[in-house]
Amino acid sequence: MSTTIAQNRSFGAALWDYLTTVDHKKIGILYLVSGGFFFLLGGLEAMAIRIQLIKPANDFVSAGFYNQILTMHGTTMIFLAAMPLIFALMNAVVPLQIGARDVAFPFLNALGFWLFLAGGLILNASWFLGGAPDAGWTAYAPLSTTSPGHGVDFYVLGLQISGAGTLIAGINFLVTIVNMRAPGMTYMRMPLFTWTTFVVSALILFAFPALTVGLFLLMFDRLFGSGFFDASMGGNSVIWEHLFWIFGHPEVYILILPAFGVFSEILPVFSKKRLFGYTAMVFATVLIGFLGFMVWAHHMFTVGLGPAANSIFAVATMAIAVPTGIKIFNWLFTLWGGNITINTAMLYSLSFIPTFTIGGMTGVMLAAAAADYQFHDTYFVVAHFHYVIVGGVVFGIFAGLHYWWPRMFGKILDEKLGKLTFWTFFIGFHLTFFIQHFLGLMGMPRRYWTFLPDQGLDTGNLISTIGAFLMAFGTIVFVINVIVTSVKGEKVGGDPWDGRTLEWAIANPTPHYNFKQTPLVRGLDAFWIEKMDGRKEMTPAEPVDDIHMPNSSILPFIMALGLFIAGFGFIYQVDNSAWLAAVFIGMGILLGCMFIRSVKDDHGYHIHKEDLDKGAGL
Amino acid sequence: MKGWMGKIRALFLLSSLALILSGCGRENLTAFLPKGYGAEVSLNLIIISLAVMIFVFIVVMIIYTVVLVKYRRKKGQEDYIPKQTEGNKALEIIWTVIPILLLVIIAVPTVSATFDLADESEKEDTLNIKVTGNQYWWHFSYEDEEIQTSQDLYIPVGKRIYLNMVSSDVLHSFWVPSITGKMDTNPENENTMYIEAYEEGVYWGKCAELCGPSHSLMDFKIVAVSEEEYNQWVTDMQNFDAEAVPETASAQEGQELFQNNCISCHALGSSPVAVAPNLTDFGNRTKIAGVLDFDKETLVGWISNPEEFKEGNKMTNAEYLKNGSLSEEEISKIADYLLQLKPTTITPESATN
Amino acid sequence: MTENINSTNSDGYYEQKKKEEMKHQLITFALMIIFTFIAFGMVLAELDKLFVIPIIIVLAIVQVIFQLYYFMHMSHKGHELPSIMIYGGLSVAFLTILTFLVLIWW
Amino acid sequence: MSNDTLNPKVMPEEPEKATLEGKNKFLGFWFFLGGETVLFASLFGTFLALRNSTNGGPSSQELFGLDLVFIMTMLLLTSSLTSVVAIYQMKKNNFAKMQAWLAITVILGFGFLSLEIYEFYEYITLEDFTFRSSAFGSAFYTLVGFHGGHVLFGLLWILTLMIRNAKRGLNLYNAPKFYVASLYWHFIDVVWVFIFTVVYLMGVI
Ligand code: HEA
Ligand code: HEA
Ligand code: HEC
Ligand code: CUA
Ligand SMILES: [Cu+2]
Repeated sequence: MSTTIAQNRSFGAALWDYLTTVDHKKIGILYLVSGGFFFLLGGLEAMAIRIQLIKPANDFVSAGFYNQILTMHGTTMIFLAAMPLIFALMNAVVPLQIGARDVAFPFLNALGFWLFLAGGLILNASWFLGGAPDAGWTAYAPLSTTSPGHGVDFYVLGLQISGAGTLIAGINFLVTIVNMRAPGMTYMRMPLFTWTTFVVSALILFAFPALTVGLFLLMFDRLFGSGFFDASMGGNSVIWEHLFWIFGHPEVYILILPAFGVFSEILPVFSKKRLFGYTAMVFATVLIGFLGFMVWAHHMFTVGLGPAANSIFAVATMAIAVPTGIKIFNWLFTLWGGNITINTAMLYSLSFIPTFTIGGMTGVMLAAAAADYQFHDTYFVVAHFHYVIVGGVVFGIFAGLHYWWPRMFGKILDEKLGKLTFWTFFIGFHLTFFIQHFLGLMGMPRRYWTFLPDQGLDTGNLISTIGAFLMAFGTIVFVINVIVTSVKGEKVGGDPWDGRTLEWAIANPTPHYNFKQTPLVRGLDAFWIEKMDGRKEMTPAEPVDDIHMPNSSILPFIMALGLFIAGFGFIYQVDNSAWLAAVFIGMGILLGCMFIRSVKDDHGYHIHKEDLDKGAGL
Repeated sequence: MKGWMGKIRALFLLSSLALILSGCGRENLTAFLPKGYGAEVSLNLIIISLAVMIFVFIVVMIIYTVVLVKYRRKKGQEDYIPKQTEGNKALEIIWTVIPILLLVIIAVPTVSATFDLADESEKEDTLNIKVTGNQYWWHFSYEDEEIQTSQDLYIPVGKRIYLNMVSSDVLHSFWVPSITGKMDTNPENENTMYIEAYEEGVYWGKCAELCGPSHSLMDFKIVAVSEEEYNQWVTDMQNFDAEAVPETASAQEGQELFQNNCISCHALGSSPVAVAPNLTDFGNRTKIAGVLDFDKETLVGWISNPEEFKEGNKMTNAEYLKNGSLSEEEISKIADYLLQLKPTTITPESATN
Repeated sequence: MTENINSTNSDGYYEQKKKEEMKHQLITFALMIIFTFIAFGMVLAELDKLFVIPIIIVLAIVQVIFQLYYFMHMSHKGHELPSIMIYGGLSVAFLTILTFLVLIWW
Repeated sequence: MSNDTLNPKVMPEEPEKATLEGKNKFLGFWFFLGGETVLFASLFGTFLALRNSTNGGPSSQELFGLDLVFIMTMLLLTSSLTSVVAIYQMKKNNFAKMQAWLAITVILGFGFLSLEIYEFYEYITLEDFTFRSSAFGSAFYTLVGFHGGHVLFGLLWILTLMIRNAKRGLNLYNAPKFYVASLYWHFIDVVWVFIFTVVYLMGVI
């Protein structure tokens, strides 16, 4: 198991390398590529939505097909684009930031990725197999339980499998951050991106099981004739709504907190100042995570829960504005008195502040229950969540990618193209979504395939669509940027931004084992401290020694493949019980792999210290 | 810096221009011009919260602008390393406490409005109407008056009316933006909400919960008329005679055909059948099936092929469509019959002051 | 539990401690069995509903605490994070169950 | 890692946490249990919401008898104790005894599972009470079945560990595995305590 011969590998070898890798840096790249692909796909679906709505009574797509596009847009963007892209950044950065050689469970890390991909592929296979899910990304019963065809079954199985992957990833990061920190890296010295990863992983741990159960019940109702959500059998559809939102609301913080983490890294670096109010930032992160579990019913104000429940959840929801506000002001005061450099990463971070503030404020407006009776399920809500998601999460991902690209790929993304992307995307974004606030109150519900002429909704929708085209343009420029940079870009050193945290203390390209010697951490912004003391490198915490590394394995890939097969079996066994064979084969593969894994000892291998100097593991 | 702000300003100008062009949306549809109690309460709350938000936004933007103007890197200062401030207790307390106070300003009216809109103290003494959401049409049953109607909900103006809402299939949501906010219809629990229209008028209603392909085509209307007109309407509707012979020959034949082909789903009069819209006062509608133009041609088109107009609607299952047993001519006769179903002189046109 | 961080454990101290622990575990087990008997007994005795239900629920909660702290050693040191996570899970669990009891039917 | 570091003469006080892998496994598994708590809470919540939705079918009062449940409870509680003893023996580096106690645990577990299957079988054949009878039926079988599934998985897991390590005995590489499996087993017991209380006892009242 030597990785020394990294030079001229054949394509096959590279492929095998990625299929079997357990290296967090490579898994990060896998997440990036697949998440990026799904982002383009989700964006394409968004374009179809906007084209359909460009004018009243349009029929660019049919009504039923529109619902499929809309459902897949939401589902793809949330589960298959935003989350994996966030995981890409976490995988690429978190172990480096805490001075670790690897994550706690490299094998599970790989498994988590492959499960996500298997789930995503199952979900999207529905396009070719009789139609995609069409009950909205929230899949409210009984529409979802009665939706004809197999669309919603693909939703159920796809999300179930990728959800399992997410849960695994969450546990992995939790343990990594608890157990793998370098000496001296106390909790209150962890960079904020690591902190947000930690909190988000805990949210995943507590939120995803509710979705798991919800999906199981939905699956039982659709495929095995149970009656959880079927009023005629005594069931109750409100159960699904609760289960979905007990998961769903924490989910939106799962998306935004890592973005907060990204900005908390970028703003200090490019204003050359320490993060203002670090302790308060940590505290606010934890508080947001905590409160995030007590507000889910704000998505259900119009369901009929009664004024008492609505009021309680309304007030609890508003409370989240406080810790979020603490963050906003701390960022502003990080900039205050700084020496601010504006590059692409910084442009995204800076524009995030007003954009997200708008989105958050509309959130608080939504939280006012009696006002939400008007807002709910209109384009006002659509505007709210795209402001926080695109203006927060997507900007965060773009910012993070520009910032960490040299760490991940050793090159800086082209600044000119980067700025072009930023400006078109930014302007397009506001054009698309600002006007939607008004559309909503003017009487345009969301999830509408079309709207009638002569209801005062035409101009607003037209502007919105124009904006979406600008965003598409910006995104395409970004893709070009990636290609151009990888072909022509110049290699840079390990610390191109004058960084403050540990990931910049490593030479480029990052060695397989990350740190030759585990660094000794002496405070917050560990690397910055050393630089201020006139050193170029971290002080090591240990002598050079053999480095223990985990073995690569193809098992994660095969396990995911097993579930992929079983997924189809579950879906089609209602039509023909012969498909049960696929269930058994798939589950057999899965259990077989688990068996092999537990029976085969895997002690990993060592890179010997003599080889380290010869460049082993690069 | 200039470019920055300039672009944002241009953006705002463009959006506000668009807004002015389209006004605040169409009257009797938009939530910006409330014509009923619920809508007014909600709008007040929206305005309060919006005011707080604008204040917050201004504060944030002032700091933001100062920061960007003052602290950008200056020529010759590339290597300047600013003071590494850790934080500031006083500031942090300020920006914790002030938002809390601001939130209280929003929370108090929120709670009071929420309870206000859920008030059921007058339920027993006033008109109660049962609302049923169906894929993709609305049914209204005036239980005490024994009146059944669909699509158009007639109410007396200036009076609080209770709606008791359920769904017969999937979730729907009853929304008349200029009268009141939404309330979902669920298949297993009955929801109660009251409405009160301030002025006579025809108000647009929309279904606001994804309910299938034709979710966006599930419009309905509230027709608010004066108290006397409403009473007139009630009497006329109660006196409706389904057997009454229409005037024209064509309509008479239409009636026959209707009885044979349509009555299995559609009902006339106070019959409680609710598989399909009640057509008692169909001739007074302003839209067919909620969204289509009201004219004979469209009606014939609808009866011949409803799927073409509303994807996934349940009329497509009709027997006569499956075996194609009705000719164009016969459908036209049915249309004649339906169009003359005007048991009352109270129509949406009466809903003007 | 102990201040002694010396990890050679051949000395009798640890043997003693393990024995001690085993004793606790046996007592725990006995109590759990007794609680179970009480719970079943109360139900079989057909006492008043409003009286029985709270008691058997409390008995169940106590049994679970026993399991967590004695059988799963959650009281031992090194279990700080496990405790946080279990209590985190339990709080979400509590909210969930409460909701399902009061906000599903109306 | 070389063999003697993994095979010390005397077990350290906490063999399950003696290696980094062990520490990771220990913590990761506890976290997983935190998640499982929410999973079961969702199932319990659903059951509680639907337990009166019998849709004309048999209700819990008509169905449940307590004798079988009592025996099942005793079996499972005892198996929890036996697995505690097994871990006690593990810490004393007494592999044979540990295996023996685990074996008893597994036997008790299978006893529990067979009774549960028998119970389901009776409900289905005699009472005509199935997964599809009513929302109550669906919720009952799902909650209890999920637990049963966990029991089955736990049994297979412990068995695999026992067989795999039968020849080579205890070491610091597999000690965490045994430890974690026993945690899982306790957790299953915890869930059962709530099942017999909430589903059965409260069901017959
Ligand atoms: C990243 C995702 C994200 C984030 C961060 C948020 C953040 C918030 N959201 Fe949002 N939300 C969504 C994603 C997100 N949301 C999605 C996807 C939906 C729709 C789901 C669907 O139905 O499909 C939704 C829907 C949604 C609803 C339901 C609307 C409806 O369907 O009727 C509500 C209602 O309360 C709500 C509220 C809030 C609030 C109060 C916040 C708060 O966290 C915001 C806090 C931030 C600020 C307030 C700004 C900064 C603060 C200051 C500058 C301090 C001073 C401020 C004050 C004193 C006000 N959101
Ligand atoms: C992470 C989450 C996320 C993101 C990033 C986005 C991004 C966008 N969304 Fe969003 N959206 C949701 C999550 C998200 N959305 C959710 C959850 C819903 C609710 C669904 C539901 O109701 O169930 C929703 C619903 C939703 C609606 C409401 C539909 C309706 O209710 O009827 C609209 C309408 O304008 C919309 C538009 C957009 C647009 C224009 C973008 C743009 O920002 C997209 C920008 C990206 C691109 C434009 C990519 C362009 C790239 C190409 C075109 C190149 C492709 C070519 C190659 C393959 C090389 N979205
Ligand atoms: C299978 C049941 C069924 C049969 C039979 C049926 N309809 Fe319908 N009809 C419906 C349903 C359901 C709707 C509501 C469709 C919608 O809006 O989604 C409807 C709507 C209508 C409407 C519009 C109602 C309104 O209030 O705007 C008209 C008019 C109509 N049907 C006429 C007819 C005629 C004429 C016939 C017989 C030739 C007929 N229907 C037979 C089910 C049926
Ligand atoms: Cu009915 Cu949407
Ligand atoms: Cu939310």
